[in-house]
Amino acid sequence: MATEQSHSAFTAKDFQSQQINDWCAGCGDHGILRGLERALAALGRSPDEVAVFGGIGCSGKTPYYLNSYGVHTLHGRLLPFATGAKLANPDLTVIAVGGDGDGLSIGAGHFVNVGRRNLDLTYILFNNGVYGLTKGQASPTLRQGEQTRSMPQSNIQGHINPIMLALSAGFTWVGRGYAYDVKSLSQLIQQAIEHPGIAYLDVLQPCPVYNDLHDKAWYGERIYSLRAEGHDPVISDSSDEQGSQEKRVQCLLKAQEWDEQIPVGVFLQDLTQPLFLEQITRRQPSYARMPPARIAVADAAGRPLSDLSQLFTELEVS
Amino acid sequence: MATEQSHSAFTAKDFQSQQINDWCAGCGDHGILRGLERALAALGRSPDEVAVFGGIGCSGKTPYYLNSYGVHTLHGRLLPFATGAKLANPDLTVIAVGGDGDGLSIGAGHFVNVGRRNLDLTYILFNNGVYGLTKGQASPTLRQGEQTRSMPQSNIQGHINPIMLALSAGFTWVGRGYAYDVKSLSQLIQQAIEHPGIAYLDVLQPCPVYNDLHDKAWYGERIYSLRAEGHDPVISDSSDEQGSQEKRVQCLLKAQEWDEQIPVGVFLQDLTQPLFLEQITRRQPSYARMPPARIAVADAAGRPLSDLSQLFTELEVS
Amino acid sequence: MHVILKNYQNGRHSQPIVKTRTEHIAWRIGGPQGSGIDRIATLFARACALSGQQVSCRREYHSNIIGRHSYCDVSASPGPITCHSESPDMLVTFESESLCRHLNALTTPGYVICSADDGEVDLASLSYLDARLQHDIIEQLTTLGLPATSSGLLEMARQHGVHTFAIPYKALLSRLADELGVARQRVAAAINIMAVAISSSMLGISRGSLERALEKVFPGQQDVLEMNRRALAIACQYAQDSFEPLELQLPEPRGDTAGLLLNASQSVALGKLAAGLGFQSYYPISPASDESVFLEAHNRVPLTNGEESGPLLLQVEDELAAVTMACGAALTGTRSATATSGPGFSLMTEGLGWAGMNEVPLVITLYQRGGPSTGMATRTEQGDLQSAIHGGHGEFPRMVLASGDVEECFYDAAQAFDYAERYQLPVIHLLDKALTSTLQTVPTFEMSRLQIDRGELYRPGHEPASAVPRFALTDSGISPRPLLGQAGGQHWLTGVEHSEYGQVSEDPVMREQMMEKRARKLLQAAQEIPTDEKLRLYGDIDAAFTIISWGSNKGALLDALKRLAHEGISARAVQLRLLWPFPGEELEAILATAGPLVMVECNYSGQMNALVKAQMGRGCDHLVVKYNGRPISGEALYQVLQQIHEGKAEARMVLRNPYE
Amino acid sequence: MHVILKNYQNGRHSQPIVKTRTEHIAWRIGGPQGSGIDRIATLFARACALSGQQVSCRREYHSNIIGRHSYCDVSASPGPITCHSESPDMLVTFESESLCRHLNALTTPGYVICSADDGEVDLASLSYLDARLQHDIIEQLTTLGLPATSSGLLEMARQHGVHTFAIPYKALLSRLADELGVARQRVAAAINIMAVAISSSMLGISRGSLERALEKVFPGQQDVLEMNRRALAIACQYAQDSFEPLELQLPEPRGDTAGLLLNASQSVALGKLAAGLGFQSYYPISPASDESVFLEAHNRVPLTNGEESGPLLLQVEDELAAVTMACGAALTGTRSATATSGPGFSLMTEGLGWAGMNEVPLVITLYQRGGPSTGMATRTEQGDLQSAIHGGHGEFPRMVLASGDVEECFYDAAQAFDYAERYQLPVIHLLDKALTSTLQTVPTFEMSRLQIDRGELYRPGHEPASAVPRFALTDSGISPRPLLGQAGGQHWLTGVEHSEYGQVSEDPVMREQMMEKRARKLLQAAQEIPTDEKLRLYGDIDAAFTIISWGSNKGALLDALKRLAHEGISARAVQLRLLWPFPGEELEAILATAGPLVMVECNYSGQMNALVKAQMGRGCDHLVVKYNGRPISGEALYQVLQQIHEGKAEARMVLRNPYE
Ligand SMILES: Cc1ncc(C[n+]2csc(CCOP(=O)(O)OP(=O)(O)O)c2C)c(N)n1
Ligand SMILES: Cc1ncc(C[n+]2csc(CCOP(=O)(O)OP(=O)(O)O)c2C)c(N)n1
Ligand code: SF4
Ligand code: SF4
Ligand SMILES: [Mg+2]
Ligand SMILES: [Mg+2]
Repeated sequence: MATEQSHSAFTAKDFQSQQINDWCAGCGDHGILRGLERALAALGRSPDEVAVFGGIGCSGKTPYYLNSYGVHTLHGRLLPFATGAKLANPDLTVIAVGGDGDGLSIGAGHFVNVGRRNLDLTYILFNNGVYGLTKGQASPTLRQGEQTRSMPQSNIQGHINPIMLALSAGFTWVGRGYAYDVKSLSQLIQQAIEHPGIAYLDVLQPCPVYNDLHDKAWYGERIYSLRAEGHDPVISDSSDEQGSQEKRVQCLLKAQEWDEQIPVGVFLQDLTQPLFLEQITRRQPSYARMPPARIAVADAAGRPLSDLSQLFTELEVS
Repeated sequence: MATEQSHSAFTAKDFQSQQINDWCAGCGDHGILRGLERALAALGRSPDEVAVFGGIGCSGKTPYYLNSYGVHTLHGRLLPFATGAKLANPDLTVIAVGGDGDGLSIGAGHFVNVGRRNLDLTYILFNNGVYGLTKGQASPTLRQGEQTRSMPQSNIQGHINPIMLALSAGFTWVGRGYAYDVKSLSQLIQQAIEHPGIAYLDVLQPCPVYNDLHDKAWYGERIYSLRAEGHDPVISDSSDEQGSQEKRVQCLLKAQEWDEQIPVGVFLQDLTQPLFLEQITRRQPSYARMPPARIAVADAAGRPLSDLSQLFTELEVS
Repeated sequence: MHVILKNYQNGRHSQPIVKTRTEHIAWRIGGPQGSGIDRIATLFARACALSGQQVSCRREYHSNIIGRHSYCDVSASPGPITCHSESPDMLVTFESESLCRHLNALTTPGYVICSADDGEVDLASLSYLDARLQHDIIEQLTTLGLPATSSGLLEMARQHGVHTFAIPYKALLSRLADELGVARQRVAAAINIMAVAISSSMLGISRGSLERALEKVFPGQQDVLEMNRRALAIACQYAQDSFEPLELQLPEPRGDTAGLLLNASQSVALGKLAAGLGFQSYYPISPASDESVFLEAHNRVPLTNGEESGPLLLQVEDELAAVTMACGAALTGTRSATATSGPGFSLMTEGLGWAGMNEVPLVITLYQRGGPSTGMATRTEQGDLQSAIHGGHGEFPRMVLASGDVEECFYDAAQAFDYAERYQLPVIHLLDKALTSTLQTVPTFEMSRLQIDRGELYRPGHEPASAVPRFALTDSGISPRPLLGQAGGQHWLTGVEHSEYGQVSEDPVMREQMMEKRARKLLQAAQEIPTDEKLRLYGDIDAAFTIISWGSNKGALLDALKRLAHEGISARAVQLRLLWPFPGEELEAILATAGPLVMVECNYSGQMNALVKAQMGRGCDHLVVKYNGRPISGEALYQVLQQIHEGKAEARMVLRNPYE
Repeated sequence: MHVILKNYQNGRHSQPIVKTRTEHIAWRIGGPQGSGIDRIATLFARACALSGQQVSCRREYHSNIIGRHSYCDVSASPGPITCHSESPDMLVTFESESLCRHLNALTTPGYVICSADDGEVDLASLSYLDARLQHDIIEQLTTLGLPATSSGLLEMARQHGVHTFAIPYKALLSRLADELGVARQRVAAAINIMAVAISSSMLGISRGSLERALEKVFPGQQDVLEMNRRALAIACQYAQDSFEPLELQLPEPRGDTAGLLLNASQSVALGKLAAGLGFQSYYPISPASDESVFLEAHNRVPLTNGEESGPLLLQVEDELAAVTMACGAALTGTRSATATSGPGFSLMTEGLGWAGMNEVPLVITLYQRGGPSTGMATRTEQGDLQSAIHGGHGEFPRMVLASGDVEECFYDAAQAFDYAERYQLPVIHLLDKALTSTLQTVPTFEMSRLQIDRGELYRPGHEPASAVPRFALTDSGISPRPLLGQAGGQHWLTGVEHSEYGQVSEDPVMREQMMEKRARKLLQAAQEIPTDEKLRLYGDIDAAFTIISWGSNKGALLDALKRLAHEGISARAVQLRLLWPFPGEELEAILATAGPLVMVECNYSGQMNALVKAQMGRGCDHLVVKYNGRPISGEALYQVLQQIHEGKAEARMVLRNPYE
């Protein structure tokens, strides 16, 4: 699925910004950034056709480091920001990146509700088990009983399984990558972006500073590739009902794996769901030609272009 | 599981308040209210041992109509309010009731995160497919393409499957009832309350005023009982790993059913998960004897009871 | 009945009923929600308008879907009518709860059109009646030796000089059913139309006007229309046969009423469409969502060039999403907005701050309602002024506009986008529930009065192709704005304090420069915006007696001025329109010659008074407030202004009315 | 170097460096985050305290985990020391970025302790240095004909009269490794301790004090302690051998310093524990979460009766949950709180309104930080005053307290619960980042000064067993409070306007009564609370020259007063402590004799000035603000007050400093 990088006019370097990176050395975020640069280059879109939205957290700083439109939003709100931009200007390639605290704790309501709109948007969650930028509190992906370096006590709350959540929220592309495997990760990112609907990519992101439980060694022993195992994630128009159902079940089972082995790759791609933009166009045909960002508001003299005479007639006294 | 009502000192009437009910005639909410009264009576707890928290919406008015502690909270926030009360005073039987807009739209983040705490709390969601009190907009359980009476256009957003969401969020008791079947519903409510952990009960609640798609006739044709079908929802310490996994898959499959047939009853009861209050007590032994609401703050003369001398020593200059 | 009771205690009122008349009629209809009250009030209003009257209607209702009490007031006058009346001339109703609630409010002589069919109703059985009111009314009746029943009520009314007319609706409906050859329950809904027809007839409204109104208000299929026409005919005939024309008659028209009949939500929606709204995200909330629902139903907008466009309306998961999604859309150059009310606005303040920090042109239409908390969702209040101006942590520029009436709503809604884009900041358009449920005749909006200003946009080419200094430091504080997706306009945005290039910066100097840059935009706005947009002066502009107010009180203010003028009292009124940046300079000139200075507000604490004091160092001599959830009327305001004029008023005056 | 630059432009400053000395030493250490800077500053502070000094330390750091610049100031004095200094006497550092940032700030003569091991560093290669500063410094060097390198910098410093000491840390560490018989990298961290030891030695701090401090600050295992002790010994020896004692010496102690050394988060946490905190929900946010993390680590509290209790601390999903969960807990009679900062507070305003409407005793500790939006998460500002007082839609009673220093934090944190329970309302305890990162010596807290007041609780028996009138109308506005779960205390609560029994009510009369009842509680509070809790007066209480301020500026205020007194300028300072209800009456008396009247605030717009003006009708003659994200210092404030005193100041004065 991932197209070859060779035919693109851009290289990963074109997507690197000059801003100073202040992530810790060894942080998984660096790998994700590299993956993003490569994936964007491979897509062949120019930096000014791409908008990256970041949440708040270490992860949320990503947009600064990419050469593209970069929007550092609010903690937990990156999905609505990104959705607004995409809906207003569907020509943009819109990518949302944020932490696990950002997306599964304060932003969980948007996570769930964005799944209801099969919009062509890519959401990459930096899953490090902690709140990096606020100094290492437990994030919602940390398991009950676990205690990382800076927690005064062990975690008494259960965890959220983001793959499960994405599946139940209706994301039509769900995958998982690993920050230290940049090559596979960049391919996954590219696939997620190329997916025409709403895509969720969970990235296992070691935080060497605060998460001393899930480090390179820990992941190294567990990670395996879904693709290598022969998992076929695609539900398409040619799939029958039973086949699709089986795929979903398979997916849910894969989503449960963690303690002994951790699958990475594409869990599910459902191509049978209607696309959100098509739904909009169906009820509002002008959207296709004139999405919000292209609406001409006034002529050169500042005269409004809207013609409300019909509406005025409807509301007339006589 | 539901104990017989006979040995309770209270009747359903004891849980009826004198406040004027302003729900529409024929609204499913009336049935849920009856179900609650009966379930509470059957439990044998007195009205002043029960606190009912409501969201905002038609559904959210329920606490007024019950004779118990009744707290009408904020739109989407009933779960944190209820959680705070339960954590502070674990002797209370705490029930949270709210609409599908309240719980799955504005409150979805709490829905997901409350599942992380296996607290002895019952959450009943009044699932009517619409925003009743704000005059009939689509709620997140309304399916794509559906258009109810007061919507100017058909629904372009997908739906949330609350059963799936509850399962993936970690609720340890998940069930569904039907508002017009008060008898079964009251039994389900009772079971949900008696469950020692966090319980989610979805109630199919016809709204005859705004939801003209899902009415008595529509549900009547589809609803069937999980119990009658022999579904065994319980995962207990005696279940083996594979058996539990199968139950979960079964559950997820059941959760998908809708268009042709709709199961009601208990989807899952997982008794193997640690209880939240026990976790607290493990790290803070005094909690068991002296939960927050029982902490004696001062003596009769207003002298504080806390003895901070040890802490002061820790922070002393010399 | 209108009362101002400073020492109003325990639901009793002790002052005499005071009445003042102007050249208008005031008609009220009451009944349970869901029974079509608002629709038939519209029918009546439209019939008046078609009879050459200007009309102003208001609607009061409970936060409930079916059953609780609601009522509508229609005031009609051949001249400008800016306000509802607290003391209607005529009450139309079918049931006893309305009698309890409104009989005491009627003028003398007043008229009640009720039903002859209802048996005797025990007032103690009215479960939706507030305990306080029930108690009051029963006590009134007991004192008069009358039974606590519906007929006791009507008798009391008659003793107070009210004329009562009991209509045999059952018989009239039977006649209708017979004429149409259908079962009686098929025509039950026509009772509403009959009531309007009868009361209209008695007031001298022509059947022709009624019929034309009917077609507009109840379009429906041919058979429904036919039924309604017949109902009207039967009722008019009945009225003509049974009653002499009343002393009270619709005033003579001065010509045809032209223009539109609409409420503030519709007016705002039209203003947004006129301004080229491209995106509006919203979360349902009373009373704000009416506007969004209207827009959603009218999202296909023809353009003057023959094309079609239209805003994308999206109901989202909550207000946090609504404001941030609109923000995201605004970044692409789309004219974007959201609309909300109190609780929703509280949730939006973090997003508002982001918009302020990132200089995003974003319009937030804020329909105030009774607070605090869930408060009184369907009642009015001007309780969110402080929150609109100061809400959100930290300091960032924003603008706050308040419209005074349905007509202003249109132009201001459009203007808001110009301000937002010109000064690159969030603009809060402050309205309230009273305005949304005010239905008024207004002159047709003139599109030609709109002169759209999209502000300074970044044009690629100035800079090398790399990043654009989105936050370039300029004298005006305004930086040329690149758009998301604009070729060659690549830039960074962030809610963190930043450099000109949108890079994180904690440099103390950069911080100061950015704070100052953002603040300068407001100074610029204060300088450029014409006085007339900031405040408007009415009445005798040389008078010392000065009344300040804002928002929906404008109607009452104009009405009260008229009454004062009628009494020979010279006064002027200042309507503050641009609330932030505060028009201090313009107000200064007025305050210099003002005395007594009166502030009128629909809230408890006098928020505008505090704002004026904070800005001008001078508070008003009298603060007139109302905070029972209902709007201020011209007659009530007039009364209290008269007392102030006579030097009989205290510094704080509360407008009260237990019968609204 | 301290500058007040009214016309500060483009990162250049044009005014001369001004210095004022008092009897104290000011020590600064700078370095990248994650390198242990804050911990060794604490070591130094503790050593000073153990040498009989009082200390006041502040910390500045970036919103970053590892690598960006941070620094700590320690001021020590045998007498009261209330404030940090913007012009340290001594700078300790290991790298060039710190030199760039701080050399210009040093007093003359000043001292730099740096590393002899670093090779020549090209300043253009310092990627974390703000472009503006880099540019400035390189220009300074170029003007002087010096290279844009680390040694150029040191040379410039020397030309300005700064003494530089380059320490051969490598060699010292080798010696340490050899002594311990371990590899050099094993002892690398000891460089910090060596730096403190050397600078302490030079300042005349005894090795004994250092050793005792070491044990407290780096407790650790025996071997670590041993390593640190040896490092200390080697470094002290080196300093003694290499340098003459400096002219600058730690002042003579006046006796032993007793008491505690702690920061405001710890002080607030202790106050809450003292008051019997039972529940605190929170969402992590800088700088508020330090308090919650401290509480979580100290959640087992012995009781005087031998039992144990302790608050339940819970990290929740967001601030919406944090405030509403704490509310839920408060309903059960638990002393409940939450703690947050700007963005979190914005999200809490809806919940705050619910607490106001339901008369819930809830404490919100609000640590202000640089706004707006995400702003400057680790910098200070007093930018949330308006938001604390007015945030949230509608009108409801709340109280707002602001503590002035670390000591007050304890008593106020405890007091907040008493106010909350006595007046049954949310109390906002307003602090800021400057306070949280202020580490100070304070007298040990006296538990006996606390007199706990739990307010009026409902006692069953007054009423029949059915429902309790939770919102009973009383003269004081305070209704006896039943608790959730209290036997026989069954009641209803709601954010909707309600009757005495918590039933929904839209009755206009009930509405007025409830608004008035809630408002009365604040009047009651204003009457009952002693003046000393409302505001405090310092300096010459009869002076006309009056300075008003609030919150963490207290330290600078006291420091500036001392300096003014030293210059023979008579002045007084008012510290506003109870910000809402506003202590208007108490302030009135002071304002009557004030002139010039000066307001000092750490924000852009002068929010307190606006509040005073709104409340008193009189603004201050001069507004002194600082908004670069750093706290006001006594020396800077003194300077500007002096200018005001001399009549040389403008109405608005901005405190600036490009080197902090
Ligand atoms: C409303 C709000 N609450 C809290 C914060 C403070 N905050 C900043 S980053 C962060 C969490 C970061 O954790 P995560 O999202 O997992 O990102 P990471 O740093 O781990 O990449 C929090 C809570 C904030 N900025 N805004
Ligand atoms: C923050 C906030 N936003 C919006 C509202 C307005 N509001 C009141 S009820 C309601 C939705 C009701 O729908 P649902 O939760 O499904 O309950 P139902 O009425 O259907 O029982 C909304 C949006 C509010 N009260 N608070
Ligand atoms: S704290 Fe953790 S997540 Fe943040 S930059 Fe450092 S290593 Fe990465
Ligand atoms: S609107 Fe619907 S949900 Fe609300 S009370 Fe009426 S029937 Fe029930
Ligand atoms: Mg994280
Ligand atoms: Mg609903």
